[in-house]
Amino acid sequence: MTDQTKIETTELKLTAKDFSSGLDVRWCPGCGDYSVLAQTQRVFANLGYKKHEPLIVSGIGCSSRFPYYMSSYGFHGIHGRAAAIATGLKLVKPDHPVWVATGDGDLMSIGGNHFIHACRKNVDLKIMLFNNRIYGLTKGQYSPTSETGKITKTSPYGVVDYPFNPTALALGANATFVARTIDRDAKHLQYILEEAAKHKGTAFMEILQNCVIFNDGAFDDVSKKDVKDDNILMLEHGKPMIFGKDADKGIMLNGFIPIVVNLSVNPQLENMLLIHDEFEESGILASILTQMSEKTGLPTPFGIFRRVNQPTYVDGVTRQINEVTEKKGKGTLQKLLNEGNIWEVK
Amino acid sequence: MTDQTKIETTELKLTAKDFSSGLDVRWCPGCGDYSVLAQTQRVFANLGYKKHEPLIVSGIGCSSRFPYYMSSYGFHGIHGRAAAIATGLKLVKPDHPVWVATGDGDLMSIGGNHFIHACRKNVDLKIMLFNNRIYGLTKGQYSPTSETGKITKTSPYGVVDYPFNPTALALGANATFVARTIDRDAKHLQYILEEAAKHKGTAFMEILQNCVIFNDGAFDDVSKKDVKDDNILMLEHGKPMIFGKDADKGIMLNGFIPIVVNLSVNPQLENMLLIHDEFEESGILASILTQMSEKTGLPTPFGIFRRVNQPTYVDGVTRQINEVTEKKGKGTLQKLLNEGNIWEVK
Amino acid sequence: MSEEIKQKKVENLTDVTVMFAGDSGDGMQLTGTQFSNTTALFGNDLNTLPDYPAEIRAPAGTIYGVSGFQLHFGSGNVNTPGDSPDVLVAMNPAALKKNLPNLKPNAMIIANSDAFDSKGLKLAKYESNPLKDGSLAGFKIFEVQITRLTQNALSDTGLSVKDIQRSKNFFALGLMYWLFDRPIEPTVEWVKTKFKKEPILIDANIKALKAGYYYGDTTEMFATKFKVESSKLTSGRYKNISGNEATAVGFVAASLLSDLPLFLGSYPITPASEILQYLSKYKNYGVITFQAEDEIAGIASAIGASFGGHLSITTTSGPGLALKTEAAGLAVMTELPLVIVNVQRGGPSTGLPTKTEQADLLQAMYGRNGEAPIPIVAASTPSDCFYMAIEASRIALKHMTPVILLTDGYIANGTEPWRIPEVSELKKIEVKYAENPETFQPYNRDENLVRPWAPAGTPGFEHRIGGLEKSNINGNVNYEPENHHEMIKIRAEKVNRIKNFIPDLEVLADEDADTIVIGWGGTYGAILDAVDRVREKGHKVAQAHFRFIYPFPKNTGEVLKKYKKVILPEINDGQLAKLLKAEFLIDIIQHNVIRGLPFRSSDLEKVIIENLGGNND
Amino acid sequence: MSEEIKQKKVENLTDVTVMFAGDSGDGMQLTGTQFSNTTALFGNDLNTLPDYPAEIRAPAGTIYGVSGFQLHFGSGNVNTPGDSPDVLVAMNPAALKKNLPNLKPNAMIIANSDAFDSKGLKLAKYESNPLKDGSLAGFKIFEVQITRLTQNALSDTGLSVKDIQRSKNFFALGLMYWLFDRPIEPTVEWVKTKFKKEPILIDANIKALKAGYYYGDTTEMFATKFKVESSKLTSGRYKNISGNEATAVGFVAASLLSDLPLFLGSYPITPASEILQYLSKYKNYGVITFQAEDEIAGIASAIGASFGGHLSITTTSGPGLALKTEAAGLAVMTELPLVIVNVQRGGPSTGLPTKTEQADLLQAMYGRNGEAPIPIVAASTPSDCFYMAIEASRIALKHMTPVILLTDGYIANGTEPWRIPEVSELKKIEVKYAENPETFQPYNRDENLVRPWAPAGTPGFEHRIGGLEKSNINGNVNYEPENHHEMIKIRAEKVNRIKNFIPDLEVLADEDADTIVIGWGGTYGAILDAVDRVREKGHKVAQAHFRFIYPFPKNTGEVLKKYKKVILPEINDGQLAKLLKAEFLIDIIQHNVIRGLPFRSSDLEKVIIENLGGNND
Ligand SMILES: Cc1ncc(C[n+]2csc(CCOP(=O)(O)OP(=O)(O)O)c2C)c(N)n1
Ligand SMILES: Cc1ncc(C[n+]2csc(CCOP(=O)(O)OP(=O)(O)O)c2C)c(N)n1
Ligand code: SF4
Ligand code: SF4
Ligand SMILES: [Mg+2]
Ligand SMILES: [Mg+2]
Repeated sequence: MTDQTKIETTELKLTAKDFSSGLDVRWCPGCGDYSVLAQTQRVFANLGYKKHEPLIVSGIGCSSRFPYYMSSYGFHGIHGRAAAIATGLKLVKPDHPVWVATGDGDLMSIGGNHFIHACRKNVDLKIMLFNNRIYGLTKGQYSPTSETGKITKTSPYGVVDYPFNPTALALGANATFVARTIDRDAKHLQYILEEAAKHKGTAFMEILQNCVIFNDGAFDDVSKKDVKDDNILMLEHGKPMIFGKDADKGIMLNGFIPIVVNLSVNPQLENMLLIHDEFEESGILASILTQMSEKTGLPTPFGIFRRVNQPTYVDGVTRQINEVTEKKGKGTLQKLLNEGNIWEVK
Repeated sequence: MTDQTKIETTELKLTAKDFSSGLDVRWCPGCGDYSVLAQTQRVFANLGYKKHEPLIVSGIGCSSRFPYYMSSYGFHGIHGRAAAIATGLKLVKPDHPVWVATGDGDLMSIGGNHFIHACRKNVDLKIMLFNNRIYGLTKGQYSPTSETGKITKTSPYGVVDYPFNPTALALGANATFVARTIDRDAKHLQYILEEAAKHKGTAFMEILQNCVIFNDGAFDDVSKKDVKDDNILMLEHGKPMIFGKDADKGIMLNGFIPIVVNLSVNPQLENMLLIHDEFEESGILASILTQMSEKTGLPTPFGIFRRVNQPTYVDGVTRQINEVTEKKGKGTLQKLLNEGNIWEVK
Repeated sequence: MSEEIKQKKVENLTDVTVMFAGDSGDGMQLTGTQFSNTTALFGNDLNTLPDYPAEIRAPAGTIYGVSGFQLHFGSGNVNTPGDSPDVLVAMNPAALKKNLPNLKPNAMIIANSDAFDSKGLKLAKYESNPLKDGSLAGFKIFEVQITRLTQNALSDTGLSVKDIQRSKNFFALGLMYWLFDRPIEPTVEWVKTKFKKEPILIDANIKALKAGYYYGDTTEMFATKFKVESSKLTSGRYKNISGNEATAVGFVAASLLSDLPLFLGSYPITPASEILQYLSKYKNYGVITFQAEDEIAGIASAIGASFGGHLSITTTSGPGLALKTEAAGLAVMTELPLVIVNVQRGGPSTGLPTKTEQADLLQAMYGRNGEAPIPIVAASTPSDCFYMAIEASRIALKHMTPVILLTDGYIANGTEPWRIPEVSELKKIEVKYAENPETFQPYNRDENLVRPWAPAGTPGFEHRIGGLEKSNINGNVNYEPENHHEMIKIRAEKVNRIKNFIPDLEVLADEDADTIVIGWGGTYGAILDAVDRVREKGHKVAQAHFRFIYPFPKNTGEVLKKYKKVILPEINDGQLAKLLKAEFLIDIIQHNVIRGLPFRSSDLEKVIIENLGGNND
Repeated sequence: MSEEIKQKKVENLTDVTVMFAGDSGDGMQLTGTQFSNTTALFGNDLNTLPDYPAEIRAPAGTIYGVSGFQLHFGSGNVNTPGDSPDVLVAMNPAALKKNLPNLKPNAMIIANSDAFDSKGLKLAKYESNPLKDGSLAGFKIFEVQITRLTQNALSDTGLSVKDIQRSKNFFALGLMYWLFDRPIEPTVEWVKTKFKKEPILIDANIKALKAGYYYGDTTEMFATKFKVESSKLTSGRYKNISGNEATAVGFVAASLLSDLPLFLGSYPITPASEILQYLSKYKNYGVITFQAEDEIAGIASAIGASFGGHLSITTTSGPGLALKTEAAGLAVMTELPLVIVNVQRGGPSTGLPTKTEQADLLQAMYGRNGEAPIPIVAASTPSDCFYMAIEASRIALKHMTPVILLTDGYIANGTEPWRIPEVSELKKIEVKYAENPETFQPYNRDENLVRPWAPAGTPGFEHRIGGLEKSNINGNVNYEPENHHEMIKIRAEKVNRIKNFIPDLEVLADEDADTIVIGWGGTYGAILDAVDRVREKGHKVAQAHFRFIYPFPKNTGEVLKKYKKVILPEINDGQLAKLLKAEFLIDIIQHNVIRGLPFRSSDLEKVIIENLGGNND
């Protein structure tokens, strides 16, 4: 970390608790946001961050209150603009991790444009999408990730829209790190947060998050103990895609279409299963994964869909500045006033 | 077409010329926009449209002047908002084809959000993206489709951004019709315009368009007579992917990666070539196609990447209104004033 | 509940202000709404002020998690939600703490004593139990074990303890019904419909309601019950309505009155979302509601729909209006009808999203690039929203212009009994279309400088419009200097001539008054009450309220110049004052208190009396 | 070009206005710029007005495709681009037709007669050839076969006919250099650098330039050449600079003066794009330019960068400012330093994108939700943009506030010779940071009500800010009524106190004058000239020009009240007039001509004299 005003900071590693701002947390009791907050605090401690290092930016929404509860620098922005604010901040603080806390309305409805541009440019933001498939803070209107047909305050006869598939959109915008996890699975959530932190480039994390008030149970299929193992495909790099309570189901491709095969019936198919490859450049494997969900009769993939290395936008900007400065010499006021077509009047 | 104020219209089929507004066209001599205008006029005539039928909406940019030159209803909007304006118009004029003329800045920079939402919802707009990879009207700044490294007025040391891949973004947003064509190939352009017109749902057309003033020659590789056949893959549904001046090169998949094979050397590979399937539901084949371009040592696909049927947003809205009206009876002022918890004071 | 009032003493009151307060999860808004509706049905005039935090369910027991619902009802006219409550229902210590400073001296406090345990007291930052420590001397305290009593009453319903606790607001409601002698039937009916799908909850809630009612009747605690005679309202059919509902219904009416289908393009935002929510239900009226991806798409889609011939509107609140300004300019340039509804909330920026304010007037006037005049109207009470929605639509359609309708959080959420008009009382909205395709020119104008409307898709009137400067008459793009000057003047004059079609400013004046109190928007009730009281004290004063703000009613200058003193209270830093000063060069005595709450009429009374040279003692 | 002036007659002039006009593709902007730069180097004071259509290359030969560059230079002070040209260079009939109405009587017209063929005449909608039909009586016409002469001169360059024709503007430029006795060397040098990579074009353009020059010298046609002595400019180093360049350089200077790196978040828009373009070159000054996806991201990123401790700015024009208003409110609430530059253009909506106007003042003042005061400053000439960029930055950093800097299309594109200040003439910008982490509170304030700045990432000062209402002092989210009222008043007073740090309004007054002419922004030169001429005619008058608009300079009321008449010309419908009237309740004589062009000082002269009761004959 380079900082003009470096002051002595303790060298002790901080704990999760150190990352709490101490302000009362104002989410509803039982809200999935609590878990994301707790895991983030833990992961920041694990990563050895100092308090002043991570910079956290959000938009507006229940989830966007996140920065208030962290002890680091926080900026609670305006609705939809978190990624844009964070981009400016990251450009001037290239050595600091810049995290974005945002909701499905904030990021994918009003903020959709900033989102896809932050992905495209590989700005190097860590984007946590709290996807509860509803507008929480405004009390229960449908969001761009709400399912077709859902009854909400603004869709008394059911939603007519088709929802966005957040991971698919991120890939379409060429995001270099795309992952999915869930509020209820603390360990997995921590894992994803950590890997995102380590990724150099924009990291997009879809975090399925239960809104107990306006969309309770939206993720029961993938979070309830008794059913979740049959509905989740836990992605592991280099491993064949196997799932199920008894790890007896696998994923194969039929053309471009993933299908489920029963390994206890057909054990021989085991070595024809799809092998997960996070680093697959083209993003096609990741695209195939985005198509999968309970609704298509397939398990919902959790984990890292894609992670590829590509120079970041911030690196590019910094490099260009350095190169030009090297070539032309650092500008001074004297130089500035001497540039151009100048003549003298006596 | 249902119209309250139906008046007598001639039953003669209109010609391309009938679709010209007669206003002087103010693009630069040699601009690719002229061809798109001419082909659109021809296609509208071919489709048997009446003048009042197609409704054309645009944003701001050179390309967005398009509606002024068409004799139908035209709306020259504000920068980036064409898709949003068109969505409102289409919702109230469901029987009219609504076309959007837009540029790479208009649609993919400031208008990115409206674009992805129009795709997601399958609103049933016909979106013509005039992609010249530059801001024309504001005189030559880079756009979100400009290549990395390009020198423009705002990138004197080269663009640092990675460009959007318009077809990939449209697919990420679940567009039901995605195609690419080019200003210079009048026949192909007409074909794409016609197919888009026939598609029920949002149709996205990326039209490569030469800006003679600020980005001349950007598409020479795929438009110059001598080289283009080796650089273009013309997609035809149901046909194997073969290209080259001598039709001697084919596309095969290696894993998820398309590769070029030489058929004159290995004629036996011909029946292992990828077969194009516009209707491939998942969009994975289309995604593979979006990854191809001269830059990756592959030909640039032209044609229809994807076309699938899905009820449109406008249909859904209309259907819901009809269903509720059927159930509850058409509202009247009397009914309106009688609704709710009413009591009487004598 | 037609039972006779038994042994208890009955006290007659002319008006009462009640505050229901508890946790955000305690259902206080529901309780208040039920009490209001029943009270309205009972025949009282009333006025309400829901007041809730921006968070959905802040942690239980904290002060910032307190949700309140204030209700003022009486046997006369009731114009405000009441300055200070006569009765506070406090479901927990935080609710007490938060509302105490605002209570009337000697007010009645009904406290759920079960919640005043050490945990509850600590969360509310009470050192000792205020119910016990004598700090509430000066109030009439009634400790009711609402938690336990509800538990007892519902123990045999089969519900869990936690679920039972959700019914305790019905207990409190029942008790209040008893105390103020209201029938419980309307709420019983409502519960039956609302929980149709969960019969167990019907049972529980009705039981709790009745338990509360009978508790009042049975216990010794309450020696007196109160009677508030019903108001002598003008005869007619009534409905208790909030400003947001009235706005929605008003636009549906405008659609029927103009014979044009309604299109709403909107993006949810507090406190405007409800208008979108209400309108999304009117599908059998042909209403299309488009929940857009953002505010810009909301207005842009409405402009598109207007081009297509619908009555088009967009609804939002402050920050959303800021986002719509560029597109509003497009509507000015294309001269299309459009109503922009702005339900004002506390600003700047995200500000106080759930609180009221009047600070978007200047934004509505000037928040666009270039000279882009847009007429502005403002509703003054919840039910006035109905009429102003119609008038805004009328101006938009008649004058081919965007119109801004301002309401505010207070009247949007607040309710009052509304005398429903007869169909015959509502004036048709005439819509004039372009008639002759031969002579049609999109920017040809009639005597009011209004251009003809030829909805997109109409055969024979094909034309093109947009945001670049237009040639007068033919509407083609035109960059010529003289044309631009002329068009700017025409657009301004077109709006100015709307003056000729709106009512004059109405003045309610005592003869010889040399002071006038003016206002606009949702402060109407508070000003009215204050002026009444000032008069009762023998002072002479005049009053006028702006519903049509831009252009100003024709007689505005004349009215204002007639008075030595002009007093203008606004819940902003003096926005209408600025407009009037610039226009008429008169001095104005401003009263600007910006607390996110409606004015207290007693405060206004003081201000007026002071300025009249009177004595407030 | 040190040759002696030969047999030709030489006429001395004190000032001349020249208009270069031709097709958008004819290179008129380049020609005008070259002539300006050479003229500046030559030592004349000057002022320019580029005037081009919104289209890039409208069809050749049409009126709306005409691009013009007007240039006024002289031996005295030159403050405006000239009311009407003395000399018109018309590359085609359309250029003649468009500019004829504005020429001075007896003006000189140098016409490319080759372009006056039947096709050219038809495109310009001329029935007959104006050069031949006597309709130009009253002008001095010089027909020059520029097309053919350029062709002849370049026939041996190996260029195609089409390419050769692109050099004809250099022929015209050469001829004008001869006519006004300017050296060709600066342009020769420029051509050499510009076309470094295409030597064939260096050769061609220099040949064409010289051919034009010698043509003037050789032909019998021009009997007279003109001499305009150089101006007596204050001694110093000079540079010909446009407002946009001066703005860019000003911010780099502000960055160096404040020792803070500069961040610009912007989205291209005419006529502001150039600032982004200029600044993108200053990489070795550490300037980060972020070309955002839209205007909202432009300002949002700048706010983020400001939170991170940079001197942050965003640049735009009218419609872009409309889009930034919501985020501007966030900057008000978070009290972060930020400069928003708005280069005003013709509105409303897309309006007249390439023309000038002053109609965004009220948007700048009020175009935000809630009470969101933002200081406003405005530059009055191209070079003043340099100073106002610095002053805007100074206010932003010193007072922790967003600031809006208004310029306009005319001064942004127009140029004038700028006396470059010495480093020592520029005052450092002091930046105060939060100092003690122990006592740090983000909304604690100093005596000017300014909160401390603790850039994100600084160890020990971790804190959180945002758009919800803040608690005074500690900055936590706060919904309390009294706090909100207090914070609104504090934010207003903080901006108000900036008064104490800006210069008083400077008045240039004749003794006994009872009329003052005031103005703001880019009308400065025209008003100055008009006032000067009015004085020359013996009238008494005072003048003052606002560079600091909000808050008004301390002495504003005092100054205005001293005069019987206050005349205020604005290129809008009376926006500053509204602000002054509301604030000081004084009447103002407005002059509002909104033609997309700067004022003609002769028009202003008339207006002033009329109001002085004088006679304009
Ligand atoms: C410009 C603007 N438009 C709308 C709003 C209202 N608003 C606040 S949060 C929100 C959506 C919240 O949904 P989401 O982002 O999914 O967050 P959640 O509350 O579900 O966590 C909306 C519409 C606003 N504050 N500002
Ligand atoms: C709100 C707003 N921002 C910016 C502009 C300026 N502007 C006009 S067109 C344009 C980009 C044009 O590029 P593109 O959409 O690619 O169209 P092209 O001219 O290349 O056809 C921009 C930035 C504007 N008119 N309005
Ligand atoms: S409303 Fe939903 S998302 Fe918001 S805090 Fe409550 S449970 Fe969480
Ligand atoms: S600038 Fe480019 S895109 Fe615009 S009209 Fe000219 S050639 Fe076409
Ligand atoms: Mg959500
Ligand atoms: Mg473009």
